[in-house]
Amino acid sequence: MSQPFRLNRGGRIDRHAPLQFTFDGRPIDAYNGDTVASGLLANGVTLVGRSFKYHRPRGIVSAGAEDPNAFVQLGHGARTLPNRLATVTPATPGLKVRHVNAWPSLEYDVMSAFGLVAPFIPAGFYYKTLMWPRRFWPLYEHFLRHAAGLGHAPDAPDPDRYDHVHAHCDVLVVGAGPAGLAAAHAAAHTGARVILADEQAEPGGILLSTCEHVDDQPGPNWADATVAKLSAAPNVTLLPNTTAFGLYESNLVLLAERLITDQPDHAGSEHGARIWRVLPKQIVLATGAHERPLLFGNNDRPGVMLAGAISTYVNRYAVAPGSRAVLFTNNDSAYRTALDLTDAGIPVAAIADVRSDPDGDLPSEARAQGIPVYPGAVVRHAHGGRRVAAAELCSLDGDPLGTVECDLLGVSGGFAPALHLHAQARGPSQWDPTLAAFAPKPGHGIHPAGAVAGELELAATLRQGTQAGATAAAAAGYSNGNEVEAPGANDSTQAPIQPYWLPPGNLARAKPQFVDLHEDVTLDDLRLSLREGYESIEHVKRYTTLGMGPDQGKLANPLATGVIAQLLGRDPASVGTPRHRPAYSPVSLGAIAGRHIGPLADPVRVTPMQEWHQVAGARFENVGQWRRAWYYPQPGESMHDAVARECLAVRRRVGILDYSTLGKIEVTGPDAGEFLDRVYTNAWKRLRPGRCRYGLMLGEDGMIFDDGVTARLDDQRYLMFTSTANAAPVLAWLEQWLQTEWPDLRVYLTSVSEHWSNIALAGPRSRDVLAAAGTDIRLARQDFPFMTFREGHVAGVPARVFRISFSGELSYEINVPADRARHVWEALVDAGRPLGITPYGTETMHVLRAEKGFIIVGQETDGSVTPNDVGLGRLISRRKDFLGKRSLSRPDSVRPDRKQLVGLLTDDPAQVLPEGGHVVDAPGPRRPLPMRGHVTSSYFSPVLGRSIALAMVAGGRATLGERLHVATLHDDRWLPVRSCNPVFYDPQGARQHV
Amino acid sequence: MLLIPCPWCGPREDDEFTFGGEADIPRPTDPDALTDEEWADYLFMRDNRRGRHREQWCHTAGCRRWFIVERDTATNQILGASTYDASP
Amino acid sequence: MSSPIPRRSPLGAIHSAETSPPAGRLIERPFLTHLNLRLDPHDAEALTAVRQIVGVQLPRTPNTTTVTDDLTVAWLGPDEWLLLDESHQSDALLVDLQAALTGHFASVVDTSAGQTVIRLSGPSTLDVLARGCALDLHPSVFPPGACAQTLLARAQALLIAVDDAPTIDITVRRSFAPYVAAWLEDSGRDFGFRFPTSDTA
Amino acid sequence: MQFYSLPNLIRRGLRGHRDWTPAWRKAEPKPAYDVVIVGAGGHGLATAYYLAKLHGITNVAVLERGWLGGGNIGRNTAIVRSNYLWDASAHIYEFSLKLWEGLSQELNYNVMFSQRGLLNIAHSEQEMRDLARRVSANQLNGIDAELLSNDEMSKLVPILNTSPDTRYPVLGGTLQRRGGVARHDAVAWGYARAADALGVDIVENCEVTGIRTADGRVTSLETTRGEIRAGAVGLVVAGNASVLASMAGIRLPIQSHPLQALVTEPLKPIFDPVVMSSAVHVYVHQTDRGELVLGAGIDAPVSYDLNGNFRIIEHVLAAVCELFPIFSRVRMLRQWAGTVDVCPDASPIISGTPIKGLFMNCGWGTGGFKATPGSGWVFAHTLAHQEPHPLNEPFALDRFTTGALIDEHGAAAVAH
Ligand SMILES: Cc1cc2nc3c(=O)[nH]c(=O)nc-3n(C[C@H](O)[C@H](O)[C@H](O)COP(=O)(O)OP(=O)(O)OC[C@H]3O[C@@H](n4cnc5c(N)ncnc54)[C@H](O)[C@@H]3O)c2cc1C
Ligand SMILES: NC(=O)c1ccc[n+]([C@@H]2O[C@H](COP(=O)([O-])OP(=O)(O)OC[C@H]3O[C@@H](n4cnc5c(N)ncnc54)[C@H](O)[C@@H]3O)[C@@H](O)[C@H]2O)c1
Ligand SMILES: Cc1cc2nc3c(=O)[nH]c(=O)nc-3n(C[C@H](O)[C@H](O)[C@H](O)COP(=O)(O)O)c2cc1C
Ligand SMILES: [Zn+2]
Repeated sequence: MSQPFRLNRGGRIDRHAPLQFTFDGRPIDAYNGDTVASGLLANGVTLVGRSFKYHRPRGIVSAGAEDPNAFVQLGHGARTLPNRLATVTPATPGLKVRHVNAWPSLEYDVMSAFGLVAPFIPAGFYYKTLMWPRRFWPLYEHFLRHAAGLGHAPDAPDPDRYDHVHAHCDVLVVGAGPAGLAAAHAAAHTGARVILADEQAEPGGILLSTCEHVDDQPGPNWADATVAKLSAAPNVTLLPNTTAFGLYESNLVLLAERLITDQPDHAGSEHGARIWRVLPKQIVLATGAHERPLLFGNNDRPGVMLAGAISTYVNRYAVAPGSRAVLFTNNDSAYRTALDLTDAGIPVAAIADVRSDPDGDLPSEARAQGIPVYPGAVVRHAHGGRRVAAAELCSLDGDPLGTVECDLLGVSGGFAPALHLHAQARGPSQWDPTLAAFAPKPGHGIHPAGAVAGELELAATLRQGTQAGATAAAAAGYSNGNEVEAPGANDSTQAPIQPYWLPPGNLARAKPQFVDLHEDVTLDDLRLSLREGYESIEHVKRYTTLGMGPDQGKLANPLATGVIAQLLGRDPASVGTPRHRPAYSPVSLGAIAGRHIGPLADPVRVTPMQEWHQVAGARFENVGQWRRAWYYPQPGESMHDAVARECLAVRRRVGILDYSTLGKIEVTGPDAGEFLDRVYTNAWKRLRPGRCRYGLMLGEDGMIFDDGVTARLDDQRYLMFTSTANAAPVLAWLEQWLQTEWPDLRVYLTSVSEHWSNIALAGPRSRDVLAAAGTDIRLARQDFPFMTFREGHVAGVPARVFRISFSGELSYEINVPADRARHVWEALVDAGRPLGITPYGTETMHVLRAEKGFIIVGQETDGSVTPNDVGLGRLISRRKDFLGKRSLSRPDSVRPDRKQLVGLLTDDPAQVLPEGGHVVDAPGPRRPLPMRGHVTSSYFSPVLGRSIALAMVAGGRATLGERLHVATLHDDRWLPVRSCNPVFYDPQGARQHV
Repeated sequence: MLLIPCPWCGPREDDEFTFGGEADIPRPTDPDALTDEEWADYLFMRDNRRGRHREQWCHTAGCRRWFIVERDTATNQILGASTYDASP
Repeated sequence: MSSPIPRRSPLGAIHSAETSPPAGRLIERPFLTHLNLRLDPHDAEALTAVRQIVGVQLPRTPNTTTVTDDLTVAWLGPDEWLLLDESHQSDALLVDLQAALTGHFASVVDTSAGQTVIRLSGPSTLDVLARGCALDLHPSVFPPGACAQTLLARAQALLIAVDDAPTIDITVRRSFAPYVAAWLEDSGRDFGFRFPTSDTA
Repeated sequence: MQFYSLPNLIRRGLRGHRDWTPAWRKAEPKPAYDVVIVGAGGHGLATAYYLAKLHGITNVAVLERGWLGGGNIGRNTAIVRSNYLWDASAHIYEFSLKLWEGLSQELNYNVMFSQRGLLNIAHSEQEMRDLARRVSANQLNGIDAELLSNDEMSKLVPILNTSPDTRYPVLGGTLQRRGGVARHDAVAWGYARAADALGVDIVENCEVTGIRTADGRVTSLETTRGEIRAGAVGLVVAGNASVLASMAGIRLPIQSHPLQALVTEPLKPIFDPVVMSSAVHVYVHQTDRGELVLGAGIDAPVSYDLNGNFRIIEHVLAAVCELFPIFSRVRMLRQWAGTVDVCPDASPIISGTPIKGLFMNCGWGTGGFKATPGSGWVFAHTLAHQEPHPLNEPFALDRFTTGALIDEHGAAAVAH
């Protein structure tokens, strides 16, 4: 038989749907409905991994998301999924499962040698050694790095896509066990919008694992029926396979839905996962509880399992996790497991119960079945290597009670509510002595129900769930929930647990006893940590790495709290647990990124002329979100050639530039002029309609924030241009002042950046081009002088034309509605063709403006530059206040040795200075070497036939003509330069006035 | 994620908003009359309170209005919101 | 007085194509007249003047619209509205409003070429939008006639609930339109939404 | 102090590690100290250590409201570098980096300082210029810095998406080979242990609730464990700087913001250097345990709340997946936040105050971990001499009055 440990009846698996997956290449037969873990167990595979530090053999411990051991690698190549839990991964046909963290094989792992030196590498050993010789650290580290880590990252980009959904509801129920199902049912009944999420493929929670009845039917049947009702209700969204991994402030809950395609080998490009971002009005938390492991020697051997998990494998998956069992418990629930095992024909050789007198219904029944029960007994030690072989029992006083052979050792140390989500949002919890665990305090926006609230009886759980659902719906405004009757179940009573943390007396010496199986944190490690003063639970965590693994200590932390409390002789409530944080279960980065990758990573903004630029062969540059034409190389041209050609075309004939990305703000109202006076350094009220002016805007710290031209459209309307990058920030800044500080000013601001496209014609022939394209605007110099604007038509399209210039040439900036801009652009290009019109990009624009010494905010300036520093002191009005003015008279703002804008000319005219290169008085080997400033812009100027550069140099303006040196970046050379006036071309500004 | 109560649009997620820092820092009417210290106090010094904090927000992706929110900076609990002219 | 020059919408030819029902329709509504109106809501005279021209009251309740046959007025802020006019009389409306508001503290600005409207309609509309919009668009919260400025994925957008098909009109800035369209296409793919062509030539 | 070494580890290991003693005593507060440091973060503990070690001032207490090292030192992404733009910053961070290079030996505590190299990516022409400017300044300041092309970046981190048609194309970048990371908690513990051994009292669970002054001079501190008199007080409380300063009636140019970080599950080694991109607010490295540690930019609003902010994480991870496509299937294990004290110029304040005997060391914002040794060193000097060391003179509080800011936002941009 291919599945020797498959029980021949029962279970929720589909025996008609067999399938095969592989584990380390070995074929594993299983059924639809199996997890990888149940499939492995059915085939007798119990060794599934090696531990993180000591590489000890490890097996399956649980049947859920809390497993500390069962990490495997799924698939390979681009679709591989590292560190997945076998216990929650559905078995699918052809799935390739591999172990992690062992080499060359799981059976024979060379690193298990660490086990031999374990006594010398306790928690934090690396803090005490590996320090000498100092230069060996990289070597030690190399070794540590390769020993650590678990699975392997994929080796190629992710072929999957990930979906994101925003959802709103009245009641979100997390967990679809009996409590959650009852809650969802009650809440849905009121008409409230309900979302019910459960991380498992099948709703039902613990009902799927036990043989209990609800409303007189087997638990699973009741769950199925309830699910059917819920799925039929239009106001309910049922989300199986969906983990709530984070609860944030404002009650934002994050769910990760595992789609069927979240398998390494699926084909196609469907979604790998879906993130739900839920903003519920109310939350019902029905996440159940995690069973607590117990301490004894070798408690990590494969075959040592949580008792509840054994029941799950037997009842839900029809798998016998072993052939002869011993159980070790401090509460009644393990007896249920004993009965389940017996029912399935698996002998239970012994139950060691910490309690001296276990006499509830369940223990009595177990005794009646003839199972040997050892009261007041514990497991001292587990024998066996790659699998548990026997359990050594003894009394609490340490008296041996015999060694019982077994290959399965079920443990149950009680139950700790899965309050992770509640705690993530700093919801308050309290120590519940009857549970010996923390339980959430209700209120704080959540309604806990069932095991998470500390309720371990089924009938009470169902009542509590129903109540929580109704209460939550009522709190969300739906008040008829009390009509729903709670489903019924047998009221059973369980005897209280007897907390068992630290094995008493000599028992504690058995070695090793693992508190955190994933991180290989032992009882001795906790002792060492406390001994060395790392006493706070957060110190213990960080020093020993307790709970820091991929399982986040779901099993370990509740145990550690009790153990530490006992070691310190303190109340567990005062010890606490390490802070809970998202994610409850890990979530892939791609799923969190969602659609915002690849083409949808971030909006790419383009102008109406984009396709024209593409056809014309433009290369593009990212400027913020904008994609702008950078230069237009012709076949065979380098960037340098293309830019030189474009520059000369503008200087000699005419060029055309798409400058649509500039910000444009209409400033309207009777106080518009006053407003501009306050936000710009210069004066605006007296600007005549039809005229333009260049303005500088400062932060209140006096530093240049933005610059641009503003035109007065008419008496009460101005049009402000901002730099591309600052379009949004400037508008926000202006609105803030207007609304919060000067609400008395009657001014309205409206962004028209996108309505108007801006086409710049520049060069001596630009007037001719504009005329040829057809315009009703009179273009003669006296009719339309420099720094004015006219309204009219260009190429048949309504236009605002500005005679302003960023190149120093005769120039028109033609604003036309964006929906007809392409037409106008083409008309201008056509009209200009006989005149040699040349499209130019941002690079040429930069060269041209640098030849004129015009600054670019963000290139010449860096947030520490005043108007005076860049030689624009004349724009500072003395007669009025404006934003930032006061800062200009602070002591540091008036230092004579501030960095100032100068030009730099290299001795070698062919030498283009490196941008960013630093300027010094005299080169030398001394470090640090005093620096005078740095090169902000540097180009080869085709019209001048030589290189030019702009630089910010300390006290620069006072020392024009001085000999300075610029450092190269790569080859340790010094380039001799002379400082000069930063206007290299047409210093009188004659050309723009023609 | 904060839900910011826009006095006009109601609670919206915080990425629709721009945070504008502490409220109630009026711009001096005559900056030139201030000492450097007084100007620095206006410009840079902040209460940065842990606890009740009055602050400015703008519903940037919504109605573009600036308004004042009171929030406990220790817990991020929102305590209230008001408009500049107090009459939405 | 429409211009003889052909206009281009940011989504080009896409607007003319439709997907067959029942999945839904995803179309561009290009070349509507978009006017941004600012005025002091306490200026009763100005409000009346506007109503006489547009035929409806300016909505004063935040996040609502008022509608006539070919005109929708959306609340954008306490003193700001968007007029969306389908009658292609853009210049006339602009000129009339400007004339009527002379002497008032008010502003009327044409933003028609700077934005466009994408219409999404059909039973899956809200599912598609939920992929990138954080607002609760459930009809009980966002019924026809409601509007909201918000974020759609990483773009600002004005959503208007048109009818209970449901139909939602999404007004976006011109340079963001290709991104929003691509985003809607991607999100709508699972629901059968598709722009059949994307030859924006 | 018990000496940490391999032989000692083995010797004690043979006896079951039973005779290790506490790394630091659980000191009870005395009524008075020569110097009281408030805040047992990295900077506070380092200050105490250097006061005792270099200045012979051992009657010192470090008061900590919670458990030591639980502030930002315990929650930062542990990046260490010195490639700052402005001279004043470059000098203090480089001084600090030199201390890092011998710190494990100095403290006899392995802080696992790992100089795995640190890359900054440029995604635009302007960023490229800014990085070139910084490299040039670094080189002349004697700090190792290299400007790299796209190709060179790709060679150092082959998994980085350097293809030209990504949303955030990698145009080039910089490399500081001496940059890297350290084991953050160990730094706090190492300084605590070394300071304790020199006689410093480290008092945990002792929150300072008030500052008393007389005649313009600090006299004592009110704490949850009683009043403690002090000759001099150093406030080193990072995100809580304004709260403490307000107890003395001082306003600071500081705003406290949450800063987010996260780790993934552990993986076998994928890449070595630290990679940072300021344009998309991403920094990432792989720790010795194998997790990827990722950091983000600050949350915009002022807040002292330590809960994580998922939106920031969404943004960061989108950028990360765009830059490192193979990380898409790796999973986030845990995310958290710290409260960072941000100055308008992104530079710290290490300074006296208008109150005699009261000194501040704060404003390190998103980037003070790397400065821990240097900051402690200069602050100890400042407290011992009651005047600043030349290295921290530019970082005085009065720069906000004169306007002599040290604006590390601009060209340096990257904050960590
Ligand atoms: C997510 C994140 C990532 C970061 N990444 C980096 C990085 O990669 N590189 C880098 O260089 N820097 C980084 N930083 C910044 C760095 O962590 C800090 O600048 C630095 O740690 C601050 O100094 P500190 O260690 O002394 O502060 P903290 O560790 O915060 O110490 C301050 C201490 O003061 C205590 N305290 C506060 N109030 C009181 C009171 N009233 N009484 C007593 N005690 C009090 C606090 O409890 C705390 O322990 C990061 C920060 C964060 C949050
Ligand atoms: N001592 C005992 O015998 C004992 C112990 C535990 C439970 N029980 C029984 O089981 C009942 C528990 O019922 P219940 O409904 O409270 O718990 P449950 O365990 O039946 O259901 C919890 C459900 O929540 C899901 N879940 C947990 N965390 C989740 C997350 N973050 N996201 C999504 N889903 C998540 C789980 O998959 C599970 O289906 C008890 O009342 C009792 O009857 C008994
Ligand atoms: C560099 C670094 C690496 C970390 N690695 C892990 C890790 O591997 N596993 C883990 O659970 N947490 C890890 N953490 C996070 C801590 O567990 C913790 O969340 C963080 O220090 C903040 O503390 P808090 O969550 O208690 O508030 C790491 C933190 C840092 C700063
Ligand atoms: Zn609003």
